[in-house]
Amino acid sequence: MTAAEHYSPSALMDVFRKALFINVVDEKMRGLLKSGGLVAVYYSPRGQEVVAAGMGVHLKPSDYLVTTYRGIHDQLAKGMPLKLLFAEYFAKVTGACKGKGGAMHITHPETGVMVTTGVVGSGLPIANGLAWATQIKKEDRVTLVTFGDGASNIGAFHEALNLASLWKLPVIFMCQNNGYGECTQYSKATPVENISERAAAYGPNLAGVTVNGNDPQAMWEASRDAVARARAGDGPTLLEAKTFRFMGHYFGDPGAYIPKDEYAAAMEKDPMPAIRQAVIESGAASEAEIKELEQEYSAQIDEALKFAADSPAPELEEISRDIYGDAA
Amino acid sequence: MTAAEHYSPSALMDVFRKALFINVVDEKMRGLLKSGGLVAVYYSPRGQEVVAAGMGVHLKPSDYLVTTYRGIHDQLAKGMPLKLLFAEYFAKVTGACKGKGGAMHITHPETGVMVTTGVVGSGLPIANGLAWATQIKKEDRVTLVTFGDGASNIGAFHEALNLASLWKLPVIFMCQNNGYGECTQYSKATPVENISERAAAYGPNLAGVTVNGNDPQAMWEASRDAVARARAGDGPTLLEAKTFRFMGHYFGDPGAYIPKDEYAAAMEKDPMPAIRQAVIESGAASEAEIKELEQEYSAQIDEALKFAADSPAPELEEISRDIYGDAA
Amino acid sequence: MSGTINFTQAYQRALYESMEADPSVIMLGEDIADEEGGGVFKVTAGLSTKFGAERVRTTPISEQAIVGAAIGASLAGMRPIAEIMLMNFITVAMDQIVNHAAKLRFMSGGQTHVPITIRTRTGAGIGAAGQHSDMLEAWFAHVAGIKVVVPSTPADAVGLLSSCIFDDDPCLFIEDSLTRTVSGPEPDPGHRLPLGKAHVDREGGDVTVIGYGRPLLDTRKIAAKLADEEGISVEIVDLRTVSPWDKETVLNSVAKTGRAVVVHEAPRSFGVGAEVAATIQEELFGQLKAPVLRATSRDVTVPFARILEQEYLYKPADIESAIKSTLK
Amino acid sequence: MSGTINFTQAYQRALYESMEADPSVIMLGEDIADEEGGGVFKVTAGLSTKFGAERVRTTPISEQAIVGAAIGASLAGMRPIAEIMLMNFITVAMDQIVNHAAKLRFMSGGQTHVPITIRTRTGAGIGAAGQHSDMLEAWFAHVAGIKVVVPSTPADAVGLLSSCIFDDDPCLFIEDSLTRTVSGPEPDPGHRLPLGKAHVDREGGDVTVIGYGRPLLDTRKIAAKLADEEGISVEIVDLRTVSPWDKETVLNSVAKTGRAVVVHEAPRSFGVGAEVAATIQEELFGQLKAPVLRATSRDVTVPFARILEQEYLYKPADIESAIKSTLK
Ligand SMILES: Cc1ncc(C[n+]2csc(CCOP(=O)(O)OP(=O)(O)O)c2C)c(N)n1
Ligand SMILES: Cc1ncc(C[n+]2csc(CCOP(=O)(O)OP(=O)(O)O)c2C)c(N)n1
Ligand SMILES: [Mg+2]
Ligand SMILES: [Mg+2]
Repeated sequence: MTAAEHYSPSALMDVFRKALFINVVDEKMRGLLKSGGLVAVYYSPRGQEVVAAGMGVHLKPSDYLVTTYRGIHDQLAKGMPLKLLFAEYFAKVTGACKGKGGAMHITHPETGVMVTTGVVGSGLPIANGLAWATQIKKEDRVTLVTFGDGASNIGAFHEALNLASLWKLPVIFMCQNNGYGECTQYSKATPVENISERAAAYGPNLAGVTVNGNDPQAMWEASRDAVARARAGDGPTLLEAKTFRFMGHYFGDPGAYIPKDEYAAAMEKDPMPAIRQAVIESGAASEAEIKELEQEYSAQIDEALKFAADSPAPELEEISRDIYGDAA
Repeated sequence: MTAAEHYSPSALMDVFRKALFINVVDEKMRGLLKSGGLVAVYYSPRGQEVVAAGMGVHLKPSDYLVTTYRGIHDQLAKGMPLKLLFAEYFAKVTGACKGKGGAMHITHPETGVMVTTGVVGSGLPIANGLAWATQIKKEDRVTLVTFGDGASNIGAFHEALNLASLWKLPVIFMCQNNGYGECTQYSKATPVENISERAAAYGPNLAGVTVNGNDPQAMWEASRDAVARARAGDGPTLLEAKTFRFMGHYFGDPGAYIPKDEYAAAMEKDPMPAIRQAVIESGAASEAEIKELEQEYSAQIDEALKFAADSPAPELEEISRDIYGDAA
Repeated sequence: MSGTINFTQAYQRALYESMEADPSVIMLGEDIADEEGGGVFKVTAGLSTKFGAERVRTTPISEQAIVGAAIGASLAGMRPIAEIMLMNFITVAMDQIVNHAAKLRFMSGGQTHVPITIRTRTGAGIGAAGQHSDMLEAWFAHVAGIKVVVPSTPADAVGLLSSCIFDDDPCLFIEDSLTRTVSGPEPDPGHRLPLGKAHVDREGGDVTVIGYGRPLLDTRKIAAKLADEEGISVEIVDLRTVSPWDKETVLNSVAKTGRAVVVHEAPRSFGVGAEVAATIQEELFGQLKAPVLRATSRDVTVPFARILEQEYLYKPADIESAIKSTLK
Repeated sequence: MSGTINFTQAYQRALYESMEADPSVIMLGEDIADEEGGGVFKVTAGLSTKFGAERVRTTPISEQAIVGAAIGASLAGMRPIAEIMLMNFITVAMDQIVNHAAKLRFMSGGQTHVPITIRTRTGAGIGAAGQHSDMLEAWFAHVAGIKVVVPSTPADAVGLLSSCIFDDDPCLFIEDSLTRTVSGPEPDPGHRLPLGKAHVDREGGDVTVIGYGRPLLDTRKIAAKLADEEGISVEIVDLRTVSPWDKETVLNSVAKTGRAVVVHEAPRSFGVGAEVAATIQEELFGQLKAPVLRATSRDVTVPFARILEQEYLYKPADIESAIKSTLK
């Protein structure tokens, strides 16, 4: 192992930067939704910042990402340009998908954001295909696909893990286990304690790992290992990050189905204050430096949001384009 | 445990009778296909007799069975009347399904043969439903669903096992692992050594057991346990019976894809000569008595085959019936 | 009739009355029990509390398992109602619905049947984009053995959903996402409407508009306006059951008016309107004073941007101009 | 043109030529590699040996994983060909095909596209009954973004399949189970036919028959017979691409003849013929001398008994009598 493969204050700082960026974006988005500055269905990643950030720091722009409706943290961690992302949320022609796909279908191949799906579990089989192409072309690319705990109960999950193991594909299945699938508690849908245990059903090629998604070091290390494994051609990983979803399923979800004590216990483990504290304690940055960073991010984000808000809607003709390749 | 729950020469004899019956039926069917007396696609259960028989002896007529195109051994072990079964193979109006479903879709609710499906893996979710109804009605019924090793790689398998475990359904998932799915060897499709290991993905409610499907005692005992577990409301079982498919995927399959040594090794373990030998050694029946039994079965089967052959085809009007319940 | 109810209340009432009337009515679907908030659209709210967790079960995210369990339970004498949260997710359960639910009666020669109701919800106009808005009823209409039902008033929703539940065949009942709070007169208790029967919703002499579901809400207003302002007398035929559809009522109406427009929300090509138009021209050739026209949505993926989504959708103005075109 | 080839050879040739021409052409499906016998219908025989196991891969029985992997690989620049053994099994992969393959180009605003070909096979007449015979092309024709292609001669099979493989959109290519050994003239090397273009297969002045696939084999004979024996001049338009279909060629022909019959194997109601008939009457009202008629199979599950299966299927006599009806 080279030095860069060891966790350090600077590694922590890398994770923190991405997590903070996600956190500021998410706060801005919720602010906008509350004020009516944006009208959209929004699936907040609040609570899952460190999961995306801890993985994101190990990925190259050329690596592939497949994510879900609750994917804004993954997209940001992957390096998706803010303006293209926000303009898509705002349904503008300047959005990555010209406003045609929308928030649930963000795509940006330049940064490896290949598919964002709104159908639970459907990204996993597609991720295999991206990894298969990489394997055939002998490229140095890892494919990351993220999904929720609920998605681990759908057929596509099973078929995809089986094929990935069989073909030893360079793919990482990252399950962000936030304790709920919509309004259904984990244990009411999933009778196994850890989703990573499901890896055992697919033989030795598939590694199964559970990690505390609130712990930057654990997330960083587990992600490093999964990425290294895939890059080396040693096979896929089912990486389960235990996390929590603080804002309910969608923004505005009253979340009455979440027991109060469960919520309170999760709040105690909120990764954002914890990582901030850890950064300060590690000496990687001071509170003042972090504030500065926040302001810098805030400014960047505001600018991009303004760009999105000010951009024009698509023209009506846009509806006739991109149906088939050979049509106008 | 009561005495009847222990394996004994008479238990062996029970298994043998069913296995022999299946074996004689299968030989007759293959004879007919070879001679042209029957023109149909036929999925021979040759090699899997003891699997079906070892389970069948524990089931009551009121228990439910869901099976596949390769299900004739399961149907016979469940007690399906020969005439109705054969007449359906012969596409006659006297068949269980009036010749409309055919060999791949045998149904006979009176003996609990609820569904025979031609789509790989599709029976498992349906079996859950039968078991769910039983659970709600508090009936004393077990649902058995059988399928192949190949079927364990399809999404429906995963969804069904998960739900059954979660709801603790009185269902037995019996995987008849015959080493091949069509022309694809087990290890080329399934990267785990034993399919029963997949039970671990669904928590403690689901038992996972692998048994030698050629060994009547092992089959009898494992089936007894699975049935008892379901009847007691203790939860479902994924019971994998290791077996072999001597006649290829369908009758007439040249089977060139099967390595010769693998085939020869399987032949050495052919359950039919072995169980016959075991019966004789146990003193449960002599060779002469077995011959007599064979003749008795043979006569029964011939009579039913004659009935099937002599029966009329459905009338054309039959096509308009049974589309909807309220139509003519 | 005591007052008014909206569509959501109508579905609730049909479910409540049916569960109260018959203990064999059971329900399953994602998030449907009260512990999970009573369904994401609150249609099932209160039912698990009232009728027990045994009869109203929240499931994992496993649509194949959901529909399969409904089928199995129906074979064992229950009348299960399965909720598929949104229609696009039905794509993962097509095998269970089409190869099994729709066919088991026929393939079993009438020995079994599948009295299940699949409730689902869909429709564009709420900004849910490409994977959460599709009207796919034409697929199911093309399959014999399943009934497809779409209500256009809250009272009809009560009557039709109740009839689906107590029908002996599989029924697909489609709820509209956009109009769930639209109100109409409340029907009497126990209200039922026959399946397979269309309804002359408004009598008229000049032109017949045939449709189902949401576009009829528009058509009623247009017809009233045209009568008032231009003296055009529109007859509206509400199919109610899209398949099998009531040709007789439709043909009687068009035989009288000599002109027909078919309206639906689904894209135009290969949609339900094609069958209706093809049949009318076939049966009433020579009696038609104008071609049968269609007012439908466009042949394109449902776009995200509101302006494009509206451009995708059939427009009331399209219905009006189609009506007028037939009169030219 | 050097000789004759049959349909199976035609598919083989298109696959072989395409793989040879372009290393980005890769294949996956059940049993397709030579170790597994080169596919159950032998269409892919020899390809894995010639082009390597990397490019031609046998998969587990996992249709969602198969289609998903094809989609993913196509997003990464490959041209994957996925084999779905029989069309009824496509029901388990509808989400991948409809929600993803067909929509990603549009939803990504043209940033990505999905150049995959799904080869499948189906058709009644071989005694395969309810779950192995369905023609489901109308479903896919109703979905924007995917092309549906059905050849009616071996030469067309070569030209169309090759064009599907090199097309930049997802294509569903449907092979017929019954006519696989039917021969026709061999095309030149590198033969391609444009997608979306119909072909005037036979010129005539009295009536146009529009169709695709197997029924056209019958129609050609009928047309020849009617010309010889009754002096009826039939024009045959082979759609070749069922969706998006070539309205122009069809309308030009019917504008000339004034009469039209649409033929297909799929059941009549809500089938492809409905769209063709609806469009013709809409566009050519007043120019038609007779209603547009349809000769199709019946609205029922495909029955097992041969006599019923034949009763289910469209009959050549139906085509002939429909033609004559338009001339009355
Ligand atoms: C096949 C399918 N079924 C149902 C849904 C509706 N749905 C959207 S998100 C969701 C919950 C998913 O939970 P999980 O996988 O844990 O992801 P999370 O939202 O917690 O990130 C459901 C049921 C869907 N999108 N797709
Ligand atoms: C969903 C689906 N895919 C493919 C097929 C085609 N097929 C029929 S049987 C079979 C092999 C099944 O293997 P296995 O489950 O091991 O059962 P076995 O035939 O060995 O008893 C396949 C691939 C099918 N019937 N259904
Ligand atoms: Mg979750
Ligand atoms: Mg097998």
